Amino acid sequence: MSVMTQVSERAPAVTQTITLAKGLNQGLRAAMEADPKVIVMGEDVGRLGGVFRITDGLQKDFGEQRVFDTPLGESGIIGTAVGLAVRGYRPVCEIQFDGFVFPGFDQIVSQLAKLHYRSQGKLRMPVVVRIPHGGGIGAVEHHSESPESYFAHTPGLKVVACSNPVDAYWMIQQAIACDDPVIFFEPKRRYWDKASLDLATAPLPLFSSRVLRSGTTATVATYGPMVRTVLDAAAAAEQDDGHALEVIDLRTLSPLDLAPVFDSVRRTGRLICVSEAPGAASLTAEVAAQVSQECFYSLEAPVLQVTGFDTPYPPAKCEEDYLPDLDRVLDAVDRVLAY
Amino acid sequence: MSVMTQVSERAPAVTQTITLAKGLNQGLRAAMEADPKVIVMGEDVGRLGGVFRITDGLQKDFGEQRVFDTPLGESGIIGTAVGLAVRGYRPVCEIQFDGFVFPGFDQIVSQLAKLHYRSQGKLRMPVVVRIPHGGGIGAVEHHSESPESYFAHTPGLKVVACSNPVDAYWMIQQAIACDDPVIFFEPKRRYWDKASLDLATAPLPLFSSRVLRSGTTATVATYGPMVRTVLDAAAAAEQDDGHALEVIDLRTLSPLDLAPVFDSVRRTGRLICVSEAPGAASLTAEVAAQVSQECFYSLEAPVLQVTGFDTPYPPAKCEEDYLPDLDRVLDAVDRVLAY
Amino acid sequence: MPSLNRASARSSPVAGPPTMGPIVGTVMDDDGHHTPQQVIAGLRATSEGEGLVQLLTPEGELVTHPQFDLTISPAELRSLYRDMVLVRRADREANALQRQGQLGLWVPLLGQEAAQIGAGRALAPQDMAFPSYREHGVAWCRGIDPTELLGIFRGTDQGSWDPISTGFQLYTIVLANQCLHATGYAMGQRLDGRIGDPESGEATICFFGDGATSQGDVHEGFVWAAVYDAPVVFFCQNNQWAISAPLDLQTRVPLYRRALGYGFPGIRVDGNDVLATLAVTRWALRECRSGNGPVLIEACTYRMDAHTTSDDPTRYRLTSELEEWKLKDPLERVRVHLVRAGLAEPQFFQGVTVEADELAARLRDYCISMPAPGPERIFSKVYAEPSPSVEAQREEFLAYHTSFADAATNSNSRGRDH
Amino acid sequence: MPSLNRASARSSPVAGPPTMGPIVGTVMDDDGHHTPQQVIAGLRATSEGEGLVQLLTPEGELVTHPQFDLTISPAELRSLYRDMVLVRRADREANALQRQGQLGLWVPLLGQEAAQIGAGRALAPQDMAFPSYREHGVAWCRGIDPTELLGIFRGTDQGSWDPISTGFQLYTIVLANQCLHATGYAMGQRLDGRIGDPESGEATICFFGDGATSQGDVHEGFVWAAVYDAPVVFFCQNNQWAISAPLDLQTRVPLYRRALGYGFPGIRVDGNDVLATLAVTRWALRECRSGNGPVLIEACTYRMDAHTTSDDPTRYRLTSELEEWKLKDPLERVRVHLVRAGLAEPQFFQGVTVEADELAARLRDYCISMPAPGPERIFSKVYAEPSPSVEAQREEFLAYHTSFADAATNSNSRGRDH
Ligand SMILES: Cc1ncc(C[n+]2csc(CCOP(=O)(O)OP(=O)(O)O)c2C)c(N)n1
Ligand SMILES: Cc1ncc(C[n+]2csc(CCOP(=O)(O)OP(=O)(O)O)c2C)c(N)n1
Ligand SMILES: [Mg+2]
Ligand SMILES: [Mg+2]
Repeated sequence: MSVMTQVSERAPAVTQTITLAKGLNQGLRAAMEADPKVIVMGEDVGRLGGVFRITDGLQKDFGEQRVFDTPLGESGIIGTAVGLAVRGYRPVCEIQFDGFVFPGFDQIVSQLAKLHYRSQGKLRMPVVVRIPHGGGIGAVEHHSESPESYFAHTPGLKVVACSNPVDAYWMIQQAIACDDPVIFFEPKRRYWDKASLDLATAPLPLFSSRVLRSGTTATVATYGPMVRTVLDAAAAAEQDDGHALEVIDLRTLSPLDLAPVFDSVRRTGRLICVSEAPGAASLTAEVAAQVSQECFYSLEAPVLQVTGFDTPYPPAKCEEDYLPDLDRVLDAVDRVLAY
Repeated sequence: MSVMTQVSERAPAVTQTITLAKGLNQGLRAAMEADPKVIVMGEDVGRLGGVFRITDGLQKDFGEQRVFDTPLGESGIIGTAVGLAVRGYRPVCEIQFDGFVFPGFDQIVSQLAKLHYRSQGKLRMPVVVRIPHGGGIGAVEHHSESPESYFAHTPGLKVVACSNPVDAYWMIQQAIACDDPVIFFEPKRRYWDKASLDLATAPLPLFSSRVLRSGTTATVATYGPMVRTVLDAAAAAEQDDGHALEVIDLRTLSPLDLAPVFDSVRRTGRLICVSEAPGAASLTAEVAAQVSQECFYSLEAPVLQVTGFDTPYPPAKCEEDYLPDLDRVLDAVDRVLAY
Repeated sequence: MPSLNRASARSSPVAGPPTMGPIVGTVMDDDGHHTPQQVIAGLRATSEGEGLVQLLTPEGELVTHPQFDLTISPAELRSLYRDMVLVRRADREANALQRQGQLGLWVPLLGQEAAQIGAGRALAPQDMAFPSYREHGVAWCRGIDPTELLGIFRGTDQGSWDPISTGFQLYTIVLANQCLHATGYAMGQRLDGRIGDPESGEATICFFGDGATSQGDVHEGFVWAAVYDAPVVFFCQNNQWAISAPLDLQTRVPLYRRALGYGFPGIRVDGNDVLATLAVTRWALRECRSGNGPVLIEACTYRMDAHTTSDDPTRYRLTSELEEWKLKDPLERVRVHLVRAGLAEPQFFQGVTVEADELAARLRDYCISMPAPGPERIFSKVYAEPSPSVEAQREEFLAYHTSFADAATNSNSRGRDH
Repeated sequence: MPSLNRASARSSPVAGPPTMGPIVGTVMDDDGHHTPQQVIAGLRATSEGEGLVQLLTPEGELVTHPQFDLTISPAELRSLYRDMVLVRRADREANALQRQGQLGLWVPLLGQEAAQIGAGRALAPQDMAFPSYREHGVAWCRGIDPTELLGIFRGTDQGSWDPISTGFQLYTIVLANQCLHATGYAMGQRLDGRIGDPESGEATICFFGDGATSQGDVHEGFVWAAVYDAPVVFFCQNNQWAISAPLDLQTRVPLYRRALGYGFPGIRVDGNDVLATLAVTRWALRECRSGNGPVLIEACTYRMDAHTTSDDPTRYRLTSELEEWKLKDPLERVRVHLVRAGLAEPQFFQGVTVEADELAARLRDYCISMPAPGPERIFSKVYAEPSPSVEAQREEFLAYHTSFADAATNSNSRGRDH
């Protein structure tokens, strides 16, 4: 009861300007109010509110039974979340940084992803694994990785990536409501991006991509932290070169929702796929392969990929060069139009 | 000394018929004779000789210092191998089955793959991780996985897959001689395939693909356990339909050696890429994406992929349907020619 | 060059007189140190000697124990014996079915009947069990018919029983993964406030082997369970071998001692003694239900058959070792006691034999008539909320598959592949 | 609903009077059991009380210890003090450099000088150290100039020193990964036959924190090291916190006890006492060099600053705790002792201060003039044997990159991105 009052006091106004971080925090709060089985667990998520403060205030308002710090081990976090899910809970696990998900990789790939299939539906795994991903924050090693493709290649998992505050608010709630395990990627360098959240506007379904900007010159598909980069590039391309780029935020990485991309490419005849992850055997390769097949007769140029390089993430002073930026996207536009 | 005599007694004759398993065993033996720093470690690799007997007799002949069983833990196997490599050894680690590499995934991705880069060459990681992969042996869960793409997506690693006894013999020696970490995939259901090994014939370089059968109708690129399936399909296609398929064994999965594939597709105009791994964000998607870009003007049909499905590996009684077989390859040939 | 493998110690159960060579590595003084002798003794002690809880000797003599005594009715004793006979018979039949090609694989429990029936019979209906892959005896105690185990090994499913209503989760093949699931489930029992009363409270039990103890997940399970006071009994069946790896390739000292380093009790029990195992596990479950979890139990037993039907133990262990353990057979000591103490008539034993024959026959009939799943099974229940891409693959493949049925004479007809 | 977090116990170091609520979960009897009081006591004991090896009290009094006594010259004592002063000053300067935007991050060692200098000075040239990411004091003892640490935190490299010739491996950020590397390296020392003599033999030391002990890799390191008698000292700096997680979120009982479960010695030492840490680590290394490894040392100390410069400890711990620990400051007790015992003149202290100022100035000058790596650095040394695909990406990107330099006025010129 006291929780409810505290919460409704803190409940978002109908329209408000929020950061992406706040959107996640409000979304988690709403999900916890909606379902008492939702619990939040991870390293430093309690009193500290997480190193990025995404869970700020949740332990105070929902108590130590529903928001708790764990001992220090990612296999332990995922593995006990699986057990809690068997017990009927809906755990939301925080992985502190992308590079630290790997000690929990076995539990994710061998158990979380397979238990529903193994049990033929007798066990459900409504577990959300939140992972802040990507670079651009000047961090030390292991704090700037983009491991999305590992999970997109794993049957049994669903994988989504939010790119803006409004999506963050809705997508985290939809992921928690989903009865399948969802790997939820958060663009850490965009945590402080702001946008206006209007609660009156209904959200898109979780597993759908979205056309953010329509255009005719070429299509650019991307997700997560690169969405803002691509939108900036599209604005610049229009302003400087009069190019009208169609920009699509993939949002769902597994399953992919490529119908809007196919439609777009059939109109523009050209596609650039952008991600900061290394390109080899990646999601951008998957999109390129599918579009090259589906739109074989519509493509006027090969699908170009703008990605991170096939190297480990470099020292922070190199990341401005490592990360695809506005200029590399525009360069790809020039190249794809040159065909 | 006694080792040397024992070994030379057992050394392969100039030409002999060997199984793929024997090729690996002889290759390991040769590598251990060539370099005293080469050690073999893993679960049951000693007295038992491994569950597939790949290391049969090695502990007896090279002693418990160079061939030793480990406690039961894959993170421990890879992690201590990293430390032994720092000490100057060249560990060859056996992972008992593909599905059990994941507890060691963190050590592979965060350490084995990154230490050379982190230290800018001051540390070398000449570690080989042997993984029997793929299905078709009627096994229980976790014993039939195809995790190649996870590693091909990881910068800092090199990844190869052998498909026949002769390659097995040479490639394992080349992988051990390589100063980079090599994930070495062995097609477990082909362990008992036979071929004649002629020691007089020099091997191809490790990181090169190979045209196994030349043809003009269409190109089929594959690797590992699917190579034999594709060769059978090519024979059938010629016999039944007069189609001349060009078959390429990729052999190296990271880095990929696609020049021969590009050349081939420029001639045939058609490519089918075959793997039993799930297709999403996979190596076959990578090949399809690169060929679609490189051979844009030569392709007369979209690149088709024949892969496992995006589901967990099913119960053994379903694997005949799950695994791409001769018929699915031929069906893809019909489809690619229909364009 | 010194042996990295401490061959001396490790090969001792296999290869005659231990040479003490490199074990200088364990010469230690008072505070927590161990001499080579102590180390070897410690390893021996895992199957015999002081500290081991035993209530029924291999010779069938009842003995008392200060902490874990058990009052048990003749009827209960007979039913424990019956359970062990039936699960052993089911195990042997399944093993035979594999030999005859009816199963792809079988994982024998032979020799571990007392550990599994003792632990399984200690469970209350509201408790939850997380098995590894060899716990056929525990499954039996949870009311799972042996026929339900066959699908996993015949390759028709990956676990057919209901893991919730049976209180017995599906088999877990990736070693030690289930230790974290059990801990998480037990954390949930505590969250749900189901802890407090030794009878009506809830507890969880987790099964794993001696080899699995080396996996990081066992450690993390111990850490989590200790930190959250999770009501979980970690039940380690130390059957002395992990495929070809003997115990001392996993530890220098008996495994039950691990618990002390985490601040919860560890008990060593004779896992071939169904009474001792029952008593100790009952106690441990009551501790957990009252909120005093976790507890570690090391049940010392022996894998009397191969690791699986694919394994050939003659390559790595001496039959003399097996002979030695046959003297400690878990069934024989109960039979001897029942007869000696006049607690069972010959008719009882005949009755059990008949029952066993019937069970074996039923198992065989069921097995050979198990239907193979169709191709649609590949795509079944990948997700709770269907994925468009998997659905599309299903439609495409089923259409393709039917095309073969339609064209059986087609030159591309199936089965031409090898 | 009972608190899953055992808030009572865990919040005790933070939030006043501990309530005993759900700790019924740890009421235990004789055999290895612990009462709530014992648990709390155990946790307290990790920073004070019985069992803790101490040679120099916080008040600067020398005390003796039956097993770990140390005879040390005034000169040696002064140089230990000097080391601690210099590494503390370097640490403070680096912290300031981060505040001024010259470093992206800094990981303070403040408060852990004695643990690190004591352990570092115990090392022989032939020994190998595997650090975590906070071991700036150990680096100092291995002859690595503090300037060499800056690249990691400024983002110009990921570790610049030679990990072999210095006997000090690169920092490892993924918690506990290095425990397996250290164990493997130590297995190699044994394989190479470098074990046997307490002086000329080789040993390995591995550093990790209290939080890291919960990771599976620490367990697997313990298992491997025990099974192979690896000459490795596991040196756990228990600084009471893992970011915001206090010790009892990792364990119920003092961490040094973990070792007993694996059959090797575990010692608890006052990590704020440089003499005790030196003595215990020396002993442990000698044990390992003679072949009696592994050994676990728990050095009880305190993280007197934030976890890193990105952390805000006021959110999760009381300053009163810090004040309490200031009384146990590792430097102050040595200074007091040197003065009281008349082992150092005022000039000595002045000299050290001057040295510290010079070091700080040198650190600052070096830092602000560190060159940023060029774009080619991204592609440098990904492999020992270059990969064609990475080489191709390098060529393509460098060409692209130069095109910007060539066309600085180009409307697409760099930096337009946010
Ligand atoms: C993570 C993992 N690694 C390897 C294996 C292969 N494997 C299956 S059983 C086994 C031995 C297990 O020994 P133990 O834990 O003692 O159990 P037991 O089989 O003796 O009952 C091994 C190595 C596995 N299943 N999982
Ligand atoms: C596998 C992994 N998970 C999470 C982190 C993030 N992280 C960095 S330091 C830290 C706390 C470590 O505490 P402790 O082991 O006590 O060492 P301390 O920082 O106190 O020296 C955490 C959670 C990490 N580096 N690695
Ligand atoms: Mg075993
Ligand atoms: Mg700490």
